[in-house]
This record gives sequence, C-alpha cells and structure tokens, in this order.
Amino acid sequence: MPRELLPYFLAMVLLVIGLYAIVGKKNVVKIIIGVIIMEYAVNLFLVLIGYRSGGRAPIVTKTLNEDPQRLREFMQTAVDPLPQALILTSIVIGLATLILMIAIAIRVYEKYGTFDVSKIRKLRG
Amino acid sequence: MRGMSLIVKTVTRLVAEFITIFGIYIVLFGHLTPGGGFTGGVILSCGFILLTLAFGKDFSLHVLSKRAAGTWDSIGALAFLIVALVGYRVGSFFFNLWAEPATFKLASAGTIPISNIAIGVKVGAALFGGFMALAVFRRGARGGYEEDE
Amino acid sequence: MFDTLPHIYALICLMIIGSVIAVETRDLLSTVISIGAVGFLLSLVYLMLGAPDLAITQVVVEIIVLVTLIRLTVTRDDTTVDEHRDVFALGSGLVFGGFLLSASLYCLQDAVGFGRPLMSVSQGYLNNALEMTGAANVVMAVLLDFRAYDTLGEATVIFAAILGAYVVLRRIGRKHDARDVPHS
Amino acid sequence: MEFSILPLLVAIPLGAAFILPLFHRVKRSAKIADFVSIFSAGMLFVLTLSLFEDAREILWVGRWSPKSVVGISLYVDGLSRLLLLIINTVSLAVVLYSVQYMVRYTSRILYFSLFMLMVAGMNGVVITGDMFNLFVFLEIASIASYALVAFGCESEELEASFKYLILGSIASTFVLFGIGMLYNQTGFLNMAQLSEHFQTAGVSRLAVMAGCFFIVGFGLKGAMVPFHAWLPDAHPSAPAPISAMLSGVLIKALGIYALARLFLNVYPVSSAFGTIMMLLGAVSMLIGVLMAVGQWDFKRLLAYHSISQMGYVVLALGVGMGVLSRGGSTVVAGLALFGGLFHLFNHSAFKSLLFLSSGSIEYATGTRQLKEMGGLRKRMPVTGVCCRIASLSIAGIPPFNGFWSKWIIIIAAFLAGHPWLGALGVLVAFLTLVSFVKVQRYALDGELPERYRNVREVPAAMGLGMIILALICVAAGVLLLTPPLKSLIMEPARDALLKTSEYARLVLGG
Repeated sequence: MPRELLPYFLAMVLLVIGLYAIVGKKNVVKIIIGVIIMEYAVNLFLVLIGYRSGGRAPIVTKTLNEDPQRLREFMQTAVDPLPQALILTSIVIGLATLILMIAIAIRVYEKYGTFDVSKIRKLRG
Repeated sequence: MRGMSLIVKTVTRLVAEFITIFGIYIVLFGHLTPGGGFTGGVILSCGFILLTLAFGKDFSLHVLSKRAAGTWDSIGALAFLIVALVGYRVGSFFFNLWAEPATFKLASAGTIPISNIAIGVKVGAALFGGFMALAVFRRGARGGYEEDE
Repeated sequence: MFDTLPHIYALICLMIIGSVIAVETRDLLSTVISIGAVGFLLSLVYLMLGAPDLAITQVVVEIIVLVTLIRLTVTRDDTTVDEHRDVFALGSGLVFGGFLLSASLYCLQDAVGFGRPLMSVSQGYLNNALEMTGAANVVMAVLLDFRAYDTLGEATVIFAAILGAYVVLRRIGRKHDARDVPHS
Repeated sequence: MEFSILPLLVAIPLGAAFILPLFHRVKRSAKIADFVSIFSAGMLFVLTLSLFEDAREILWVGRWSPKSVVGISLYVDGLSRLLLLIINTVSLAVVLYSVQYMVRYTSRILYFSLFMLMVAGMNGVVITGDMFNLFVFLEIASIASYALVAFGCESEELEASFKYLILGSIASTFVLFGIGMLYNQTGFLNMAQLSEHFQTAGVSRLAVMAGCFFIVGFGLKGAMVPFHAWLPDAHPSAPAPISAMLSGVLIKALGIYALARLFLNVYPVSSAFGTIMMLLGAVSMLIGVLMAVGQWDFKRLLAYHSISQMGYVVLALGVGMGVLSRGGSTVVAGLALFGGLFHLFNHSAFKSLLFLSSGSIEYATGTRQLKEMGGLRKRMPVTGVCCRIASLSIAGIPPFNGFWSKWIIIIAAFLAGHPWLGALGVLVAFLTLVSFVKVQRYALDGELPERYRNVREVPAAMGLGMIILALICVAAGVLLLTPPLKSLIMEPARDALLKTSEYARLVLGG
C-alpha cells in the first residue's frame, strides 16, 4: 500500500474496532462506546479526505485579503472546506444520537436493572 | 444534586461568566473566525451544565427553567426556518439576501450571522434541556418531562 | 511535501490504541475516560489538518459526551464489567473485521491520495466565498450559505433528539387506567 | 420569478413540528395539536397532488446552481412523485387515525411533533438530489422514529427502540462512509454530477466498495434479511399508527427508494449489484414469510410479512437491473421495475391498513394475541371489513391490488430468465395466503369469547383513516393499471428508473 493511503486504512481500522465493540460486547455502555468510535472513524476519514498539502485553514484574514498575490496562493493551498462542513453536521448528528441513546439506556437500566444485553430480552427472537 | 464544595462554587462563579461571554463571542463572530452557531451554542450549554454541577439543579433551573429551554429551542429553530423561507422573496429557498463581498465586520455576510444566532440559541437551549432531563431523571421519582393533563 | 504526516500517524495510532483500551477494559469509568482521550486526540488531528472549527467543536462536544456518559455509568455503584470472553463473538468479529480490512486494502488502492483532494466542487467555494457570501470563514460560508439546507436538517436532528429524550424520559407513557375499560 | 413548491414539502411539517412544543403547557393543547397536524398533513397531501401537473421540477437551493457554484438540488421526477404520494397519503390517514388512538397515551404534543419531523425527514429524502442531504434527512426520519418506537415507555418498547437505534446508527455510519468514499473518488456530492462522472470516467474499485457500504447501510434501514434483526421488534412495539408509518412508508423511503435511486440512476447499472439485490430480495421473501407463518402475535406477524413483501420489491428491482445491464429487452426490464414500484405502492396501502386494524382490535380488546381473539367481525364491522380487504390484498386474491403487482413481478422474473425466482414468488405468495387465512380465522371469524361481548366498534375518526386506505386498496388494483392514472403516476415512475442515465442530463441540463 502506498504511504499516502495509509491514513485512510487506519480510519478503517478504527471503524472495525467500533463495529467489534457493538457486535461482540454484551454491555450497554460498551455498545454505546462502539457507536462513538464508529462516529470518530467516519469523521476522521472525512477530514483526511479533505486535507491538502500545505494545510492552511480555510479562513481568510483581513491582512490576507488586502494582498491579491497571497490571496491567490491561499486559494491554491487551503484545505477543502466541504468535508469540514460535512463533519460539523456529522458531529452534531452524532451528539444528537448519543443523547437519545443515553436517555433510552438509562430507561432500559431502570426497567431491567442491568447493563447486560444478554439479560435484556423480553422480546422473543 | 445539592452542589459541591465552596471552592468549586467560587471558581465556578468566576469561570461561568467567561464561558458565557466566550460562547456569545463564538456565535457572533462565527462568519469571521473559527466557530459558529453550533459550537457557540454547545459552549453556552456547557456553561449552564457547569452551573448545574456546581450549584445543584435547583439553581440553574432558576436561571433557565426547563420549560423556557424548550421554548427557546423551538424559537431558535423557527427563526432559522424563517431565514430559510426569506429566500422565497427571490423565488428560492435559502437565498442569502444582503450578501456582499467580505468587509470583515460583525454586520456583514448577509443572513449568515442571523442564522448563527438562531442556531446558537437553539442548540444552547436544546442541549441544556436535554442535559437537565437526563440529570433530573431518577428511579421512582417524578421527573423527566412533565406530563400534560 | 508530507511535512505533518508523522504527527498524524502517531495521533491516529494513539487513537486506535485508546479505542482498544476503551473497548477491552473492565472498568466502565476507565472506558469512558479513554473514549474522552480518543476524542481529544481527534480534535488534535483536526487542528493539524487545518480545521480549527472542527477542533473547537470536537472539544466542547466531547465535554458534553463525557458528562452524559458519566451520568449513565454512575447509575450504578459498581462500575466493573464481569463478563467472560465470548470466544464466538471474538472469532466472528476477527473474521468479519479481517474481511472488511482486506477488502478496503484492495479497494483503497484506487483512492485519491492523502494530501491532494480533487476538489471538483469545493475549489469554487474557496474562490468565490469571499465575493459571493461575504463570510471570511469559508467553512461557515459552506455551512450556512452554499449548503444551508443541510444545516437546517442538522438543527432539526438536534431538535428531534431532544424531543425524543423528553419522550423517552417521561414517567408514564400509557394511561393505564384507560386501558381496561374500552371507550372511557 | 418562479415560485417552487418543493421546499414547502419540507418546510410545512418542520414548521408544524417546531411550533407544537410551544403549546406544551397551554390549555386545550390537545385540540391545538390535532388541528395543526391534520392541517399540515392535509396541506402536504394537496401540495403533492398539485405536483402532478408538471413533468419535472428542479430547484437549486439558494440559487447555487452549476452556473455559479454548485449547491444542493431538489429534484422531483416520476419516482419521487410516486413516493411523495405514498408518504403523504398514508400520513394523512394515519394522522386522522392517531387523533383518537393516541388518547390512550400521554404527551400528545410531543407525539405529533415527532410525527411531523418523521414526515419531514421522509419528504426530504425523497425530493433531494444530493447524497449528503439525503443522509441528513434520513437521520431526521430515523431519530424521530427511534423515539416514536419507545413512545409507550414500557420495557419491551425501550428494548426494541434501543436495538433499532444501535443498528440504525451502524447503518448511518456506513452510509456516511460510502459518501466519503464517493467524495474522495469524484469530488462531487450531487447525484447528477456523480452519475455524469461515472458515465465518463467509469466506476473505480473504491466506488464499488462505497456501493457495498450503501447496500449494508440502506439495507439495514430497509430491513433486508441479513440486516433485518431490528424490524420484528421495533415495528410491533410502536403505537399502531407509528407501526403503520414505519412498515408502510419509512422502510420504503429510507431503504428501497435510496437503493433504487443509487443503483439505477447514480451508478451505471451493473449486473453485480443487480445480482446482489436479487439475492437479498429472494432471501428476504423466503425468510420473512417462514418466520411469519409461525407467529401468533398479530403485529409481529405483520412485521415479518413486511420483510417478505419488501423482498418482492427488491427482487423486482434486481431483476430489472440484471436485464438492463445485459442490454436485454427494455420491455422486460420495464415490466419488472413497474411491478416492483406497483408493489411498493400497494404494500404501503395494505400494510398500513393491516397495522391500523390491528391497532383498532388492540384498542377495543386490549390484546394482540390471535389465539385470544375471535368473532370480532360481528362486534366491529368496519374494522372487520377493512382488515379483510387488506388481508385479501396482501394474500394476492385476484381483484385486489396485491394480486396484480405480485403477478407482474412473477411474470417479469420468468421472462427475464429466472424461472426459479418466479417459482419462489409463487411459493411465497401461497405461504402468505396461508398465514392470512389464519389471521382471518382466529381474529375475525369463529366464536366470540365471553369477555369481548361488550366490545364496541372504534370511534369514527379511526374508522375514517382505515376507510381511506381500504378504498385505495380496492381502487388501486384497477385504476393504476388503466390509462389516466397509469400514465400519470406509474409510468413516469418506471421511466425514471428505466432511463438510467437520463437522470444526470435532466438535472444538469434543465
């Protein structure tokens, strides 16, 4: 694998760890942690996609704006702003899902008295 | 929750104001510097959460009741929707009226600061309300969102 | 040209180690703390990859995540997990994960390399944001002008989740007295 | 200055959802909630009907079109229009039904607010022309549905909702990962631009992997068989109107529609994806119906039938893709796609009706177990007739709509050279019939148990919701297959999928 593709692969590794925590673990908290890790993995993947060598933040300052030469240079080296907007949305969605998930988990604990999902099964198969 | 020790309360009293001011700054200057409505809203709600942790839930509910949090949540969301519908003036959805080349001033960039404020209010109130609902909930106690009727 | 790469590799590897610890440790509080550490490492990655907006957001969101997760774990006094290793789950996880990773190893070779994105659309955002929207922060220009409709959706997601939390945390969902008597 | 009504399809339910919580502690909040939600559902229905005037409609949100800088596009073609019709018709009937049914639950305001958010999310998914926007609206609809499944706050409901939430977030992550891969490969997010890029540059390996991620993600949302674990728990646990929405509309808008749009319009039609869809469909059909036959819980039985019937739709799409990718006859491909879409429509009508009638029975008798029911036809004539019509439809008895769509799918499978799949379709149809004969015998016919002597018919508002859907079940079989409505509703929907690469040209050119 070329060296410049390794970061993407590492993000995939993170995804697999999260998936393993969700599928393989029996504890509700561990499952929630797995969901969080998966969200981190996808956000990491998106930010890696948007990176451009040079890595300037896509924010124009006033001094930069007054110098057309440097402004042009900025436009050629600033990182991709679109994935950043996507990640911001994705972080918010992750947070929203997490709050709802924790609310449900607290209620489930109250009803069943355990965090062990193998004991939380009143529903048949 | 009854609140924490005197040291924590004193430090919180000092810090909470700064957190709030920082949150407002992040919301207002979102179109010029890093940050924006969502980030600022989260910081605002963090300030409230800090107050709750230090002084107990009664104090912070006195500052912003859960019902008021729900109301501001709705108002912020509606304000953002109205910004979106303003675009109908030119026959589109979400049109940035008053857009002009960057002037690096607070009142620039058309509808973007307005949207930022709406989102900031919305997110701050929503997260605070959600946190309080989670914090207040106890086994067997009356809590959660109040039932109607 | 790959000036920042060693840091990024190190940070991502630390994230992976932190996640493994979070998944495998037996104490739930340690799990929560490690996931917090992973989140802060992620915000460092954002900072180094030229995304200060995301770094700030990640840090503050991480605080809320940690507070609510601790609220969940301290629901009970003893926070250790007493689970035996499930060999079947471990085995199937390894097989499936190995499959996914080898597939990605094969397919990622077509990927556009790290550090030189295509930017078919977003170069236009960078070039025109200052003139057309007036926002100096191009990420905000994308978020609240070029793709503001997404942001409306995002605000709605938070709204829905908080309403959902209110709904789930109600004490009484059904009116039980009305249930036995039809047409009360 | 043209005035596009597309944003209103999202803005009206969103506005209703945002306004409702303001009235939470007001006196007469229940009346306000009823009024606002019936009004907005009615408005949406009327708007949807008015969309049928024009051939197609496109709107670039914020005027960011390819002429300057590309933004998000809203695009409505025949397929979106069919889905909009399904969503808004069923939601109108369900809102009418909920007004009376939800008397048994607390927090009416929150219920209707979440309901409107779910409708807004589904409308948004169906009208959008942008991958990431599709993801965002998919999340709105999903999150609202997670909360609605747990609306009763009983332990089973919370458990089902938790399971649904976890699997749903796996699905979202996979979809977002796929979007990231596509963005890496092409630099576009707009579906039309993606499609154009694939036509000129071809599909790379990473894009194929993104396609597999989409199949996992949308397959989870649409509950196809290897990914179906949440559905039999979540759909029965929700309040009956929500079960009707979830089974009747949600899995179609979030799962099937997205898959159809992606693999027929965005990706170039490929035989590999066609085969995968065909296999998923066939397995879902068989496993779903086999699990359903042994069920005695009425709503759980219906939930398993949803998996099985969605299998027909996916099978039809897969058969159509297979024929198109081989360059085979467009008549056969068109027949398969037509059958699939027609079954999609029919399933939403009869499955929502079945869930609503199971809700009526539960409302009147308090039970969901078939063994405890009996003879309810005499005590509840409206529910009985509606339930019978829907059962005949789903079982595929000739004059009703379910028969025609299954028939078309089976014929198309034979014509496309898959006789085994056709035979499987016949077998599954037979097993469905058996299963619903059981429902009829135990619930509606037979001896009326002593404790149900005083059971009365449900109130008129609930009856009205069911009657609307029953009329659709009766009429659709004939009306949608004959010219005026066929050429207005069904054929544009089929053509949108059949003319695969037209999509990009129509969006970017117009």
